Amino acid sequence: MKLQLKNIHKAYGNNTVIPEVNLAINDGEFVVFVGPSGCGKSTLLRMIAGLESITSGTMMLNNKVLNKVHPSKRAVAMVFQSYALYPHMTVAKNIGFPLKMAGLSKAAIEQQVQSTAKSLQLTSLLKRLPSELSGGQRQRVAIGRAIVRDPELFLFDEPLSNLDAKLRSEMRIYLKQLHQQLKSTMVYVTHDQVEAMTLADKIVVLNKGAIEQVGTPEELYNSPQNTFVASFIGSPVMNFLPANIYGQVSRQQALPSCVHTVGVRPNQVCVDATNPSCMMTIEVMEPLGYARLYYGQLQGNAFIVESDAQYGVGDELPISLPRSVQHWFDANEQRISAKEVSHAA
Amino acid sequence: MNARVHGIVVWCCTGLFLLPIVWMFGTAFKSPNEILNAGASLLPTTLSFDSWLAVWQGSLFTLISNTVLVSLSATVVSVVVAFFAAYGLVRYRFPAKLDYLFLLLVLIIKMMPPIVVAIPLYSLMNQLSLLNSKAGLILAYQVYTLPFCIWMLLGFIRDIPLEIEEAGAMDGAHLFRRLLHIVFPLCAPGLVATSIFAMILGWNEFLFSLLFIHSPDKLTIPLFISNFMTEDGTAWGELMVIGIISSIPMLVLASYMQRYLLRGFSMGLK
Amino acid sequence: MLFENRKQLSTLLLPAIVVLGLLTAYPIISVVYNAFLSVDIGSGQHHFVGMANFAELFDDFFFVTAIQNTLLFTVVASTAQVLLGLVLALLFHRNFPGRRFALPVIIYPMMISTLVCSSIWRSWYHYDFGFLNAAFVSVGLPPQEWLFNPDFALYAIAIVDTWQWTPMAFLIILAGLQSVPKDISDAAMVDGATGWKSTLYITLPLIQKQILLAFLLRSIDTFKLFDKVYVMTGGGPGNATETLSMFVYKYGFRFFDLGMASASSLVMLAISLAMTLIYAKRVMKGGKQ
Amino acid sequence: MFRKAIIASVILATTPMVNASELVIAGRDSSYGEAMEFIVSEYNKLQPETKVTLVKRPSKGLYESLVLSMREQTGNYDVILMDDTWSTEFLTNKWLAPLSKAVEDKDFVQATFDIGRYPDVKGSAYAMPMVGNVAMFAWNRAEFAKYGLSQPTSWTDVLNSAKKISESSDTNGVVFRGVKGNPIVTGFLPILWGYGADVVDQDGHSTLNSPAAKKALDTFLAMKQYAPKGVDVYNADEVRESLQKGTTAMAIEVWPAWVPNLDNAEVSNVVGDIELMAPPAEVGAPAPMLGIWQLAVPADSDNKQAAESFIKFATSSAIQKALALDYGMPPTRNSVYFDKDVVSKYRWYPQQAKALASGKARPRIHNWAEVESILGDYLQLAMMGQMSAEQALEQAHARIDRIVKS
Repeated sequence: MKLQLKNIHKAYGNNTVIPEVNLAINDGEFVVFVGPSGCGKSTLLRMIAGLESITSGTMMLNNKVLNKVHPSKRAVAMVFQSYALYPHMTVAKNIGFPLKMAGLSKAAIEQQVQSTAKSLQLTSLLKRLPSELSGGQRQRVAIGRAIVRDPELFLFDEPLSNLDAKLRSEMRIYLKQLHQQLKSTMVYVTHDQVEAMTLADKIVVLNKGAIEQVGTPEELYNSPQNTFVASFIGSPVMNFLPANIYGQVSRQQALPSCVHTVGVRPNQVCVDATNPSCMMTIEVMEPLGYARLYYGQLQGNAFIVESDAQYGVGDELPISLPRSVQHWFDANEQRISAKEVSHAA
Repeated sequence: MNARVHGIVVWCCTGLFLLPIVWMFGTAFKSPNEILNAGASLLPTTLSFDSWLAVWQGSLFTLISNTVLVSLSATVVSVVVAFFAAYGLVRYRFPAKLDYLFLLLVLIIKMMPPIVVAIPLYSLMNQLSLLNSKAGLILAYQVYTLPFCIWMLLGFIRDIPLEIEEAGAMDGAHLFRRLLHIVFPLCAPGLVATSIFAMILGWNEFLFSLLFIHSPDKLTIPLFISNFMTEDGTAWGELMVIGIISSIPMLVLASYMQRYLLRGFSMGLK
Repeated sequence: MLFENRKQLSTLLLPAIVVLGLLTAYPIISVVYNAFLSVDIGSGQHHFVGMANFAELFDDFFFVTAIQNTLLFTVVASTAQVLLGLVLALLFHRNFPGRRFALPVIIYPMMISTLVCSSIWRSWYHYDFGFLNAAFVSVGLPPQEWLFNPDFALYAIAIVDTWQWTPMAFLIILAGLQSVPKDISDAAMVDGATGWKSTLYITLPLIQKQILLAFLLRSIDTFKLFDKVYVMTGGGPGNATETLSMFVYKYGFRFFDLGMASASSLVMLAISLAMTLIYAKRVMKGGKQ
Repeated sequence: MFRKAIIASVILATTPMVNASELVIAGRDSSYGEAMEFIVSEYNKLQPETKVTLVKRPSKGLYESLVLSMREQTGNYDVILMDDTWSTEFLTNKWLAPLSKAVEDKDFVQATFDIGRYPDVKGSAYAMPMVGNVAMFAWNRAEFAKYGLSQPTSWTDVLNSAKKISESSDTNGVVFRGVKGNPIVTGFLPILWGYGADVVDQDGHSTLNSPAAKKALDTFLAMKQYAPKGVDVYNADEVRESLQKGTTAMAIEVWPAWVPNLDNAEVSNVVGDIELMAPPAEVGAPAPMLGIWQLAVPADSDNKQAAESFIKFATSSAIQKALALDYGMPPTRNSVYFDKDVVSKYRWYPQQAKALASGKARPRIHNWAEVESILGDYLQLAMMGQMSAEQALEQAHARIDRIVKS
């Protein structure tokens, strides 16, 4: 186990930010912390970095307690949202800075900076100042500065949020390649679930300072533990219907009584002109190219359908809701697994 | 506004600002008789070096080197001490708003009329055996320069994004290396401006120098300047010459330092 | 975590505390203490007189005038200096041919000894032989009474102070401008803000702290106005240019009346503190995690 | 110069050798500084073993430096140069060391020497007079002749002559120092005294509310209309300028040290025209104001003996003669005043000696500076017309009475 967080608690005075977090991260894993803003994901990351103190609990890296270790001694590298490049240093100096701090010789620094720059395609930019670089170039310099000294752990704090969409997806792939290449442990914070899904080996969904669920992207997508995770993961957002309304709009036998809410992902709703279970008036339509998104209401509940069927605004969309892809949640918004239901039945 | 028009506008403003200085230089090269009947003339009709010869004397070099030594040392001490203090005040959390209290106290020191400080300070200096010593004068100047420098530097340090320092910490730089490699260079424009002001304060300081120093070989320039304005009258030519001579070292310093001032880095986010 | 180490903090602050404490603790205490005493400088004898020193001060019509003069001067001179400094800084923020040479020139007045500077202007203001009146007459304007017109003398001195110290406001604001990220003003340009609009809405708020700092430092200094009055008018004509510092000087150094000098200093401190606290507070704020 | 060369040999015979020591002298800058420098160099010829350091303080800084240094007993200075108005304060604070009987010399103009005695004129000497300034009255004989006026003998005469000259020509009638503070007071004192009034009486009570003082001030204020424009900010510079340029016919208060160049055609348009005399009196005999610069030894000096020997040397007649001739320093010794080399250079010296002998010192009170400043403030207000003469005197009287320390 690479990094272990035991009973981590963080408070500023009387203001609790993170009530308690327990988490283990394995060697070589790409872990993504995801959650809405203010969920404590950045605070958690900064505690791992050592930029925030830990109010109580234990943090261990390679089985050594990290709590009181100064950030400069943690062998943890971090890429900041703003990149935090040193504006007065050239690219080469920026990348070489951690090595200089580690006390390497000039020749060694030069050599490592060169090889890092080469791998990041920065060689031609080495003499420039950060202000003379584009956003993507700055991003690569920031990454270069992080990888140059081969740290135990990489931390990324929303590193792609300042890039435009195209660059962002390029960088995403690049980061994934980097991880496969370096095989090092990375912790990545984002509020963007697409980034989380595409990058992570393991996603940690945080809400109000607590972990809602930990799992692989597929696990989270297929069996979200609660409505929060269900709504946060996957795009467009999962549809939720109260159990009684669900009964009316689907032609299904009665649901188990413990089911409170039923969730259906928009792409799993069938458009079925021949045998619809209900009709939805299309209020808004968004073409995606390969499919369309239809927005409407089912008995007063907002509902989204993704389908390649061709309908227009104002049309009645015939839909049927299959049983196999439903997610059931109880009154506490917790998942009810099919096993539990059948067991109860 | 295109660059050319812009340049012309600025140079015109500069010229207006410069008029009294032109007059100063003109008067320094006028003969005493021409000074008497100067009127609206700025420049001398014939160059006269009478005033320069009258000012030029052996002790001038000692005076200038004393002044350079004292004001430069006072500046270095102030800027370094203030840099640390301002950094601490900006970045660290204090209990019970002690930081504001400290800053306010510093401000009060800056507000004190030097004259009332001078009398008790004289006793203090006497007890510390620092009267009539350059070290004592350098120390005494801290009363003016240190509060000033602390307040000046606050803003410049605050402007450095925290993330850059955090990055420094992550890259392995402990406090003092961070200060040296990151905060210090990034504050350069502010430090330069602050040093220039502190230097000027020391350079033109009159009162403490008058009271605390009595050996002629330790005196500073401002006392020498006052020699040319006496009850017997003002020696205009000489006064202007010493005005020029005493301002040249500062001008050279400022011209040298201005590139740091105008450099400045984009510390923006994008 | 970076900024929670108390030991580090004390290391940072200790030098300043030691230097300032050593140099000013005794003077400050003695000023506060002496303000309520009658002190005989020769024998060192003193006795408590309560508020008598203050009563004496406020009973003095010259002192009250000095307060008014000083406040007026502070407001006029510091405002003029900051505004002018701001305009110059904005002009210098953009490059132009010869900027490297213009900058030292524009800050030159500040480098000139105050004694010399005041003398230059005293000569310029001379009614019969001064440069200004000669220039006025040569372009057909009537000569002005600059320094011996009691209604103008204070402004005449404010002009001199503005000439000498605008460079300070200018440098502070320029240094502030230099640290404004270029991309922000570029972004404003892209957003369609034209020159002065982008200045007004984008640039000025970003250098607000520096402007306030310039105001703060200049108003403290102008409030202490002394040398120029001393050289140029001696507080006259009448009491037109009498300032608080002249009072403190008179009591402190001409009469060596420490009680009265301390009392008038305290009044000065109280006023300047009240005056600057508003922007001092705003300069102090912000910057922590 | 030949004369300077022989001084040393003359004095060599008269001054006893003292042991090698170090003397620090607090003096003034400008002409006083040059004069002192000369004395020091002459002294060193005589006493090469003694290292003498001359500290030239600016004229507005000497007093402050002295007070602080003697108050803290730093022992910084062994010899100080001081204005006679400071001596009461220095003496009552016991900051000065008494001099030995050996310094007494009948050759000194009595009034100038007695000013340095404490506690009264019978006490021992604490200071020796180095420069014998006395405020003179200046009038332009040529200008007076033009209008058939004769030498003024009373302040009323002065006022009438001023009126006459002003009204009949571009020349201003009279000039004085009108700038706030010490100058306007010393400009006014000759008139005040001329009317038999004074600032404080023997017991140190203000007497400014006397009818005589009121008359004096009325006369003084009346003179403003015959004075140059802006006289309210005039100081020594301007007074001298108006006299030498010939733009003004009279000056109420002229210190001889200001005008060594009256007869120097390079800078003066009135060569031979200006007469200096003891100021006129309205009642009784004239009482010219003394402005003596004294040399004294601070009580905290460690070299009192050497210091006294230096003071004696500095006030010797040979030195005084050289100072008078080369530096325009008015002497304090009768022998120098009537020396024929000196008189041939300064034709008004016999007049000056007479004025000096009958001279009057400014009030011997502890805090003259403060009294002077208060009076100066109110005089200026009256001069500016912001207050009537009566009000100004009344208010000055009230405040001075309250603060005066005798």
